[in-house]
Amino acid sequence: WDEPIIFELSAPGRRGLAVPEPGAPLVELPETVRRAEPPKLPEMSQLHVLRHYLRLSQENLGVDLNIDVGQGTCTMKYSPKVNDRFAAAIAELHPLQHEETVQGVLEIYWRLERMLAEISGMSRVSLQPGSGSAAIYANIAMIRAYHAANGEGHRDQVITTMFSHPSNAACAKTAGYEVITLMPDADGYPDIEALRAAVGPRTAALMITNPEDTGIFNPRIREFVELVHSVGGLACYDQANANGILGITRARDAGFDLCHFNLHKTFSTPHACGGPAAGACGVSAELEPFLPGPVVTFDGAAYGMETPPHSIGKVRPFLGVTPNIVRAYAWIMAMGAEGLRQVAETAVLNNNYLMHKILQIPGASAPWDKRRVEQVRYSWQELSEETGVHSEEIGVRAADFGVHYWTSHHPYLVPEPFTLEPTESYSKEDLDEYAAILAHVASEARTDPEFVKGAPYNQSVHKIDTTSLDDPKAWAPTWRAYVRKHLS
Amino acid sequence: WDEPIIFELSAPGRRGLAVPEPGAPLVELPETVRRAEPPKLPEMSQLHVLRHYLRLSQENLGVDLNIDVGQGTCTMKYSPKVNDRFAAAIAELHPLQHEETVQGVLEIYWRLERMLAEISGMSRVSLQPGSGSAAIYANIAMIRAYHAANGEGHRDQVITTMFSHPSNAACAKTAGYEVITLMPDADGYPDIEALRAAVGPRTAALMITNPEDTGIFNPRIREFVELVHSVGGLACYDQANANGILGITRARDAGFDLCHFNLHKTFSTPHACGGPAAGACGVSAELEPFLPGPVVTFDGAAYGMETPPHSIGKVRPFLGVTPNIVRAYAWIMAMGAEGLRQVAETAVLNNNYLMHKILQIPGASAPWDKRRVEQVRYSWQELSEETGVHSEEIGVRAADFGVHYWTSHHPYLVPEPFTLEPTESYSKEDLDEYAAILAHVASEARTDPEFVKGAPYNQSVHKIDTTSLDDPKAWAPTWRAYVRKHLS
Amino acid sequence: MTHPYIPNAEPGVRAEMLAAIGASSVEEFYADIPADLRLARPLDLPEPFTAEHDLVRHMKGLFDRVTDTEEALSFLGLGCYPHYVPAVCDEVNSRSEFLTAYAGEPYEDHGRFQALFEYVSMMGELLEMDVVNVPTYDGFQAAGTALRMACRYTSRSKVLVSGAVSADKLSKLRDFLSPDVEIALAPVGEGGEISVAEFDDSFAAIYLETPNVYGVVEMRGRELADLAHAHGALLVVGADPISLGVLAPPSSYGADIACGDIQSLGMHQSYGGGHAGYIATQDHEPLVAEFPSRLFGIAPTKVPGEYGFGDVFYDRTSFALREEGKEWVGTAAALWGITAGVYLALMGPQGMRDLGETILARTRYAMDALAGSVTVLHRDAIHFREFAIEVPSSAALLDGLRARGIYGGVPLDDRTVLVCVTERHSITDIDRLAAAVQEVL
Amino acid sequence: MTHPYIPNAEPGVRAEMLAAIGASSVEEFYADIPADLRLARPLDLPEPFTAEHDLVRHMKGLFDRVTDTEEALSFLGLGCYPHYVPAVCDEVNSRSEFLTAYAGEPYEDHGRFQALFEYVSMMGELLEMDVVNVPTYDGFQAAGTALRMACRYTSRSKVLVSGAVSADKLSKLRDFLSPDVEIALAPVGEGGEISVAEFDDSFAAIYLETPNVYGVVEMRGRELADLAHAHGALLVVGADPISLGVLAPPSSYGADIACGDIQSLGMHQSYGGGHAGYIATQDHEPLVAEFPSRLFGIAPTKVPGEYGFGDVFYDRTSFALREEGKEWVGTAAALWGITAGVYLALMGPQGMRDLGETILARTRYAMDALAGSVTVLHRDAIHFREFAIEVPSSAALLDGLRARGIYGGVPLDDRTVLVCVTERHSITDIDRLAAAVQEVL
Repeated sequence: WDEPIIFELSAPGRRGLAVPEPGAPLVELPETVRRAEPPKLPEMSQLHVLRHYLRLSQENLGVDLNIDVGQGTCTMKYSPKVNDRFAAAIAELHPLQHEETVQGVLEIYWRLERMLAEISGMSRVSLQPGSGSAAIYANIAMIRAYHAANGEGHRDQVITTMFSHPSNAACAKTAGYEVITLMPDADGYPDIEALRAAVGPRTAALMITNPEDTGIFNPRIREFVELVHSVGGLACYDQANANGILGITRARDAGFDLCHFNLHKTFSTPHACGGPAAGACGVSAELEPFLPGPVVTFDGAAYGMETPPHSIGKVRPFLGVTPNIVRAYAWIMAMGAEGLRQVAETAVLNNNYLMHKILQIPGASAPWDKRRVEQVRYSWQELSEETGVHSEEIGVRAADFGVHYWTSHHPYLVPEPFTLEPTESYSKEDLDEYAAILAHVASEARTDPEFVKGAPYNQSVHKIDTTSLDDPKAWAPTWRAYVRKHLS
Repeated sequence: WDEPIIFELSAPGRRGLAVPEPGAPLVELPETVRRAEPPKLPEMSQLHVLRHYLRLSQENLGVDLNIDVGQGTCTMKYSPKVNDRFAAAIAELHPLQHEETVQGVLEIYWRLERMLAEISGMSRVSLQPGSGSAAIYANIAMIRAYHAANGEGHRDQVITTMFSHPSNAACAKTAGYEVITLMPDADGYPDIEALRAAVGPRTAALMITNPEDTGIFNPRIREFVELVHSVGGLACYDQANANGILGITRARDAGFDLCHFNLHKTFSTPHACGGPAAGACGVSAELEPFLPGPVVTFDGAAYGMETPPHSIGKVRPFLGVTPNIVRAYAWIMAMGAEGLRQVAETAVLNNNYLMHKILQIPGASAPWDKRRVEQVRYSWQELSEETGVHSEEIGVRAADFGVHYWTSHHPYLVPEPFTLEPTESYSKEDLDEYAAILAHVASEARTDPEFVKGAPYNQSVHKIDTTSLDDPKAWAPTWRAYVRKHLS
Repeated sequence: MTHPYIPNAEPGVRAEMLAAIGASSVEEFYADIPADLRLARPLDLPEPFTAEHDLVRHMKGLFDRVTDTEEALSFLGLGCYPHYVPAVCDEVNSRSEFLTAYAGEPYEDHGRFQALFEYVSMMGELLEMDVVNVPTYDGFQAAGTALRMACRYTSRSKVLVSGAVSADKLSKLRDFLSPDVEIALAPVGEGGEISVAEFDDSFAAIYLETPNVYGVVEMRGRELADLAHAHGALLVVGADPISLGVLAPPSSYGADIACGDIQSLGMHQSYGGGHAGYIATQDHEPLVAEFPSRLFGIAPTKVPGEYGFGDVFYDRTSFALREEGKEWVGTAAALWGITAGVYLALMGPQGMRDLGETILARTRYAMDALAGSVTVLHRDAIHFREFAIEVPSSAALLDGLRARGIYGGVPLDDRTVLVCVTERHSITDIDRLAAAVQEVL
Repeated sequence: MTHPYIPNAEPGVRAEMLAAIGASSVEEFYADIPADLRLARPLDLPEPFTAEHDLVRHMKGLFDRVTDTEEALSFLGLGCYPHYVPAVCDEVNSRSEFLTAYAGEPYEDHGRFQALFEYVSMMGELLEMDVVNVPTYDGFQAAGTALRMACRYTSRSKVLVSGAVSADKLSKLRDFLSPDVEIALAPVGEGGEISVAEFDDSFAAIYLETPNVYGVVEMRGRELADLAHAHGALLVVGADPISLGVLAPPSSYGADIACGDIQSLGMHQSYGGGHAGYIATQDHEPLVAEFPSRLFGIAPTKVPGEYGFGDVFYDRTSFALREEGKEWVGTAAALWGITAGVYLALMGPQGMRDLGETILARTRYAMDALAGSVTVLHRDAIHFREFAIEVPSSAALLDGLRARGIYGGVPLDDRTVLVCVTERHSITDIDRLAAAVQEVL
C-alpha cells in the first residue's frame, strides 16, 4: 500500500460515527471556555477510516506474522489468542466498583501474585506498575522509602551494570540517586572488583539483570548481593531476562530483596506496539510495608484491598493493567510448573541452537565466548570491518526477507551489535530460516556492500533520510508542524 | 509472503491444541469401525497455524481493504464492524432451545421480516434460505407446490432472461422445469415479443431480475408480469440488484408474486469469501401457505414458531443463517427509511459518475447506451480488437494496483465484458482512483499488450497455467491428489 | 448529517458529481422507472438508531431476552453441536481480509484460494478421499446433492434412505429430490442401526449416517457397500468429520460418496448459523463430473515451483453453463470451510484422536449415569456424542430441567429425548444432569 | 504431550537440535548457575489447564463472579470513564499486526510509525499544539512528567498544584516528584475552581485540571497563565481531550504544557487497563528537549514525495543516554495511542463537538434531576461529565443503589459522592438514578 497521511484523506462534511443526540437542553458555554475553531481533525466515512488503519496494520509485522527472534531482550513469544478473550471479558469493569462486585478479578490478582511469589521466591508482589520500567521505578521508590524509614536517607548511590537495561540507571537517577555503572570485566561478567570498590555507606542499592542482556549468567551473583548487603544496601533484581531460568533459579534464593518481572515478556502478554504492558514488583517480607497501594487481600472467604502501612503510594491509576494481569494469569494456568520449566529449557535450547548456526556465518561473533542462557548479543564487527556495512544496515536488509532484528541499547559496548532471543515459541525450522536469511545478507554484504547499505527494497518505504529529525528548524513531530515548516 | 502449503509446515509430534482428558473409562471400538491409520493432517504448534493463516489473509483483498467496485452484481458494500459484534452475541445459542429462552432473537426475525415485507411490498417473508440462490430455489419450490396444489402440476416451463443471474435458470432446471431464456432486444431490454411467444399453458413462472445485470431497468416490467399472469403463471422477482431502488419502487407494486433479496448484498452482511450468506423470500398472501417452515409468529405478547399449512418444508437446517439475520436487521435499523433511500440514490449517483469516467477511457463502452441504475456491464471490445488484450487480462493487471474486477457470467453476451457496481460505500475519490487505474491499464494495453497479457507482476503468485485444471489425469483438487499425481 | 456509511451523501460532493455528469438531480437516473411503479411515500420503517451507541443499546435490549448455552447447561444437539471452538478459529475468520472478500481472481485473492484448497485437502486426508468440494450450504444440502449426484451417475431415480435420519433433513430431502427422485425409507433395527430388507437394481443409492440420528455408530457399512455395488448402486454415507479421528472413514468400507456438515469443526452454534456442507468422492472422473460445487485445484504458474490455484473442471457448473450445469452454484459457506481448515490444522491427527476418545468416553459415561432413572435406547450400541432416552413425558422432563437451568435435550417425540454430550461437558456437568433428571422424574 | 505453545518441546526435534549443537542435554546450558542457586524441586503452582477448553471454563468461573457496568447501571468515573467505544477502535487494536508488534524499524513497522504519528498529529490539532509525545503510561505519569519538565525547564523545584485533583493522582505526584520537588496545594474556591492566593518566582509551574476532579470547568485559565508567566513559571493544564470538541484547548489561554489521560478516546474501562498519557507543548526547542518520551516525526526517503518516519531528537532519551537522558523511556501504552487516533478520525470535528454538547447537556440534566433530593455541589459552575453531591452517608446511599443494580458514583469522602454522566447514559438512565436516589434516602 502507498497509504497517504490520514489528513490527506479528509473531505468536508464526512463523518465516521454519529453520537447520541443530547435529549436535554443544550448548555451555553461562555466564550472564555468555548472552543473558537473546530479542531482540524480528518473528516472521513467509517469504511475509509477502517481501510486506512487496516492497510497500516498490513504494513506492520508482529510476533504473529514473522519469526520475531530479532527483538533480543524483549522475549517475543506467542501471546495465545484465547487470552485476548479473557482480557476482553473485563472490558466493562470499572476499577472503582465495590469489592463485592469484582471478586473474580480480585481473585485473579491474588492468585497471580502468589504464583509470581513462588516463581521468584519473594514474599509479596505488587501488580500495579504499568510496565517493566515503571516496576523498576517502583522498586527504587521502595528502596528510597525503606532507607528513609530506617533513618538512612543519606544513601544516595545506586549501582548497576552496563548490560542491565538502561531504565535501571535512568529510574534511579530520576528518583534522585547518583548512578554508578559497572563495566564488564574481560570475561564479560560484571566486574566484581569494581563492585567492591563502589560499595560503601552511600550505597542504597544494586540494580542488576541476570543473565544480562548479553545472555551471560553471572555465576557470582550471590557474592554481588552479599557485598551490597554487607554495606547495608539492598539488592534489586531486574528479571526482564527471566525466560530462561523459570523454575531453575529464583531471585530470593540468591538473596535479592526486590525484583521485578515484565509480564509482557516472560509471561506472554502482547507487546502491543510498545504497551500497554505490565510489570510486577516482588519484595521480601521486610519491604512489604512499602509496596504501592492498594494490594489485594484474602481473608479465606472474600477478596479485598488494602494499602500497606508505609506504602510509597500510587505509581499508577487503580490496581494495575488488568487486561494483562488476566492474560498473564491465564498463560501460567495453561503451563503449570512443568510447562514453565519446559518454557525455560526450550528457550535456552533454541538460543543455543541458533547461536550454533549464527556463529557459522563468517563475520559474526558472540564476544567473550561464554555460555549463554536465553539470548545472545552478537557482533558483526569482523564483517563490518571487512565490508563497511553496519549492523543496523544488515538488519534493515533482513527486513526485505520478512524478518528483522534489533541492535541493542546505546552505547554499543559490543561493537556492531545485534541481539537475538528466540524464546520457546519458535520451531527449529524457524531458526534455520532466520539464520539462513542472516547468512544470505552477510554474503550480500561481502559481494555488494553498497546494495545492502541502500536497503530496504521490499518495504512500504525506501531508505529514510533522518537528518531533519534532529534539526529543530526542520523536525516535524506532528502533521501541523510539517505543514507549517514544509508545506507553506 | 511465499507461504508453503500447510502440509509442508508439518513436523511429527507437534500440536496446536490440547483437548480435555476423558475423565471416564475409554470406550473400546471394534475393528470394523475403528480408524486404522491416523489421518495425515498437519502437525503444527498453535503460533504456526495462526501465522500461516494470518499470512494467507494478507494475501487476500476484501471490501475493507480495497476499492471493491469491480465485483459487479454483488453489491460490495461496507459491512459495519459493529454488526459483527451483534452476530457474535448469539454464538452460543442453540437453534433448538425452547422458544421462551430466545425471545430476543425471534423478535429480530419477526421485525426483519416485517421490514423486508415493507421494502418489497410483499405480505410475508421467510428468512430461512442460506443464500440468494437458495432463496431462488425456495421460490421455485413454492411455485411448484402452488401449482400442484391448484391442480396445475402440468406447468413445466420457467421463463427467465439472459441478464438474470444464472441461478434462476439453474434452480428452475434443478426443480424439474424446462427453462426458456429470453435474449435482450436491440435496445438491451428483455425482449417482450419473445416473452409473448413463450408464455402459454405450460408456463409455471417468470423469474427475472430488474434492473438486470447490465444495470438497465426494464420499464415495461409490469407488462411482463401481466403477460405471465394472463396465462396463469407466477412472476418471481430476483432482487439481487435492489440496491439502487430501495424506497423507490417495490416488487409487489409491479405485480410480482414472489421475490427474494440477498442479505449479503443489499443489506450489507459480509460476503465472507463466498458465504455464509443469507437469502430472504418474500411472497404475496396467496403464496404464504407454501413458505418454508418454520416461520416466526407473534401473538402480541410472545414470539413463537409455526410451519405454514402447505409448507414446502425445510430448505435448510433450523430457522436461518442467524448471524446474518442479526447483521441485516442492525443495518436497516442504523439506516431507517430515509437512510435506505439515501443508499439507493447514492449508489445510483456513484454508478453514473463512474460510468461517466469509464466512458472517457478510449476503448471502453457500455453497450446499448441506455440509462443505468446501480451498475453497468461495460465492454472492452474496441480495445480488445485493437490490442488483442482480453478483458480478463486487463482485470488481472488492474490487481497489480490493488483493485480488481470481474468480467461477468458466461456466456459473454456483452463482448469482453467487465461489470462495475460502486454502491453507496465508496467516495468520489475512490471512484476517481479506480477509473484512473483502468485508464492506465488500458493505455498500457495499447503501448505494450504483451506486458499486460503477462500480468500479474505484483501479486503473491505469477500468471497461472490453468491447463491441468481441466485434465482429469493432471487435476489436483486436494493435496493428496497432487502428491499422488505429481510428486510420487 | 452525512451518514457514516455513505460518504457521497454529503451535499457538496453530491453536487460536484452531478455537475461532472451533467445531471441536475439523481431523479434523472430513475427516469426509466414508470411513475406508477414509483413509491410515493417514504417506507414505513422504525425510526433508525443512527448513533452507533444507540444501536448497541437497542440490540443489547434484544439480546438481554435470550439465555444461551453458556448461561444454561445445554445438552442440545440434533444437527447443531456445542463443540469447543478454538480462539484461533475465530481470530482467522474474523479477519477483515477473509470476512469481507468475495470472489476475486486467484491473484489478488490467492489467500482465499489457498486456504480453501488446504481445507479440502485436510478433509481429503480425514476422509481418505481425493475430491472434496468447496463447501455447500449445509449438511442437508450436501446429502441432497450427494443423492442427486448418485442418481445422475447411475441414471436412476430412486434412493434408499436410512430411517435413522432427522425429520428436518428428511423434509429437505423430500423437497430437494422432487419431483423426479423417489425416496424409500429403510427402517431402524432393534439395535438402532439401519436395517435393509429389500434392495434391487432400481436404486441409485443407499444413504445412511454414522453416527446416526440416535448417536449410534453404524456397524455394517462394508456389508451395505457390497450390497449397493452388487446392484450397480452407490453407497452414500453421511458422517460428521469430528468423529473421524477415531471412527473409520466411510471410504475405508467402500462408500462412494461421503457427505455431511462441518459445523462441528470450529463453528459456533450461532442459532443455526454455523453450517456448511461437504461432499467427497474418489478421483473418478464421471463422478467428479456430477459435482455442482466449485472444486479448487493446485496449478503451476509461470515461475517454476510456485503454486497457483484455480477451478477444477469449471464447465460442470451453472456459472459456466446456466441451466445446463449440474444443479446450481453460488455463494454458500466458504468462510466456514476456511475455519474448518484452521480447526483441523490445530487439532492434527493426535488432537482428533484425543477428542474422539473423550467424546466416546463421556457419551458412555452419560448413558450409564442416566440409565439409573430412565431407559436409554440402544444401550448396547456404540454411541458417539448422542443417545436417546425414553421418558414418561418429554415436555415435562425438559420443562423441569429448564427450570433448573438445564437444556436437557431435544424432544424427538412425546416420549423420546435426544441427549448430546461433547468434550465441553465435564463429568460434573453430566452428574448434574443425572441428578436433575432424577429430581424431575 | 508437546505443548501447543512450545513447538521444540517435542522430544525428537529436541534430540536433533542437541545433536547439532553437540550437547548432551539442556542441563549443559545451565552450567553457569551454581548448584546452591538451583531450585531442587518443581515450582509449587496449581495444576495447569492445558486444554484450551478447560482453561476457558476455569476463567469463566472467575468471571461469573463479577458484575460489570453493562450488567449494572454505572455512574462511576473519577479518572476512568465509560464513554462509548466504537467497534472500529476494537477492530484495529485487536489486529495481530498491531497487537503483537513491538519495536521494529520504520521499515518493516512503517504502519506503527505512521499510525502513531497520525495519533500525535490529531492530538496536536485537538490541542492546537505542535508537539505531542508517543503515549506514556497514563494521565498520572503525564502530569508528573509535565511538572518535572517544567522544573527542569525553569531550573526551579517547587510547583503549585490545584487542590481539585484526585487523591490518587496527588499520591502519584508526591512519590514521583520526590525527593527534590516541593508541592504546594492551591485551595479549591467556593465555586469549585482553583483559587490561587500566593505565587512567586520560586515556582516552576501552576498545575490545574479542567474539568477538574469535581467536573467543574475552570474559567480562569488565561488569568493563571498570565500570573505564571509574569513570574517566569509555566502553566501546566491537565485536560481530558474528550472535552475539547466544545471546550477551548489549554493552548488557547496560554498553557505551556497540556497533559492528561486518553482513556476516554476509545478505550474500555477494563478495570483500569485502558490508560495512556499525553503531554503536549508548542514547538519550542528548549521545552521539547525536556520530553522523556519518544517523539515520532515525518521525514523524507530517497524516493521523492515518499513519507518515512523516525524518532525526533532521540538524544534526549534514556535509550540513548541511560541516566543522562530525561527520566526514562520504555514500553508504555502505544496501542492506546493508535486506538485514540482511530477514535479521533472516526469522530472528526463534528463528532467531537456533538459529543461534547451531549455530555454537557446530560450532565446538566442529571444535576437538575438529583437536585431535588440531594445537594449538588458547585451547582452554578459549568460541569462536564462529573459533579459531586452531598449526602448524609456516602456508603448508605451507594449500598442502597447497588442493591437496586446501580453503581451510583464514587465516594470522595463519607458525605460526598462523585457522579459521572456520559453520552452512554440515556435520559431514562438518569431518571432511573434520580428515582432510586430518592427512594434510598
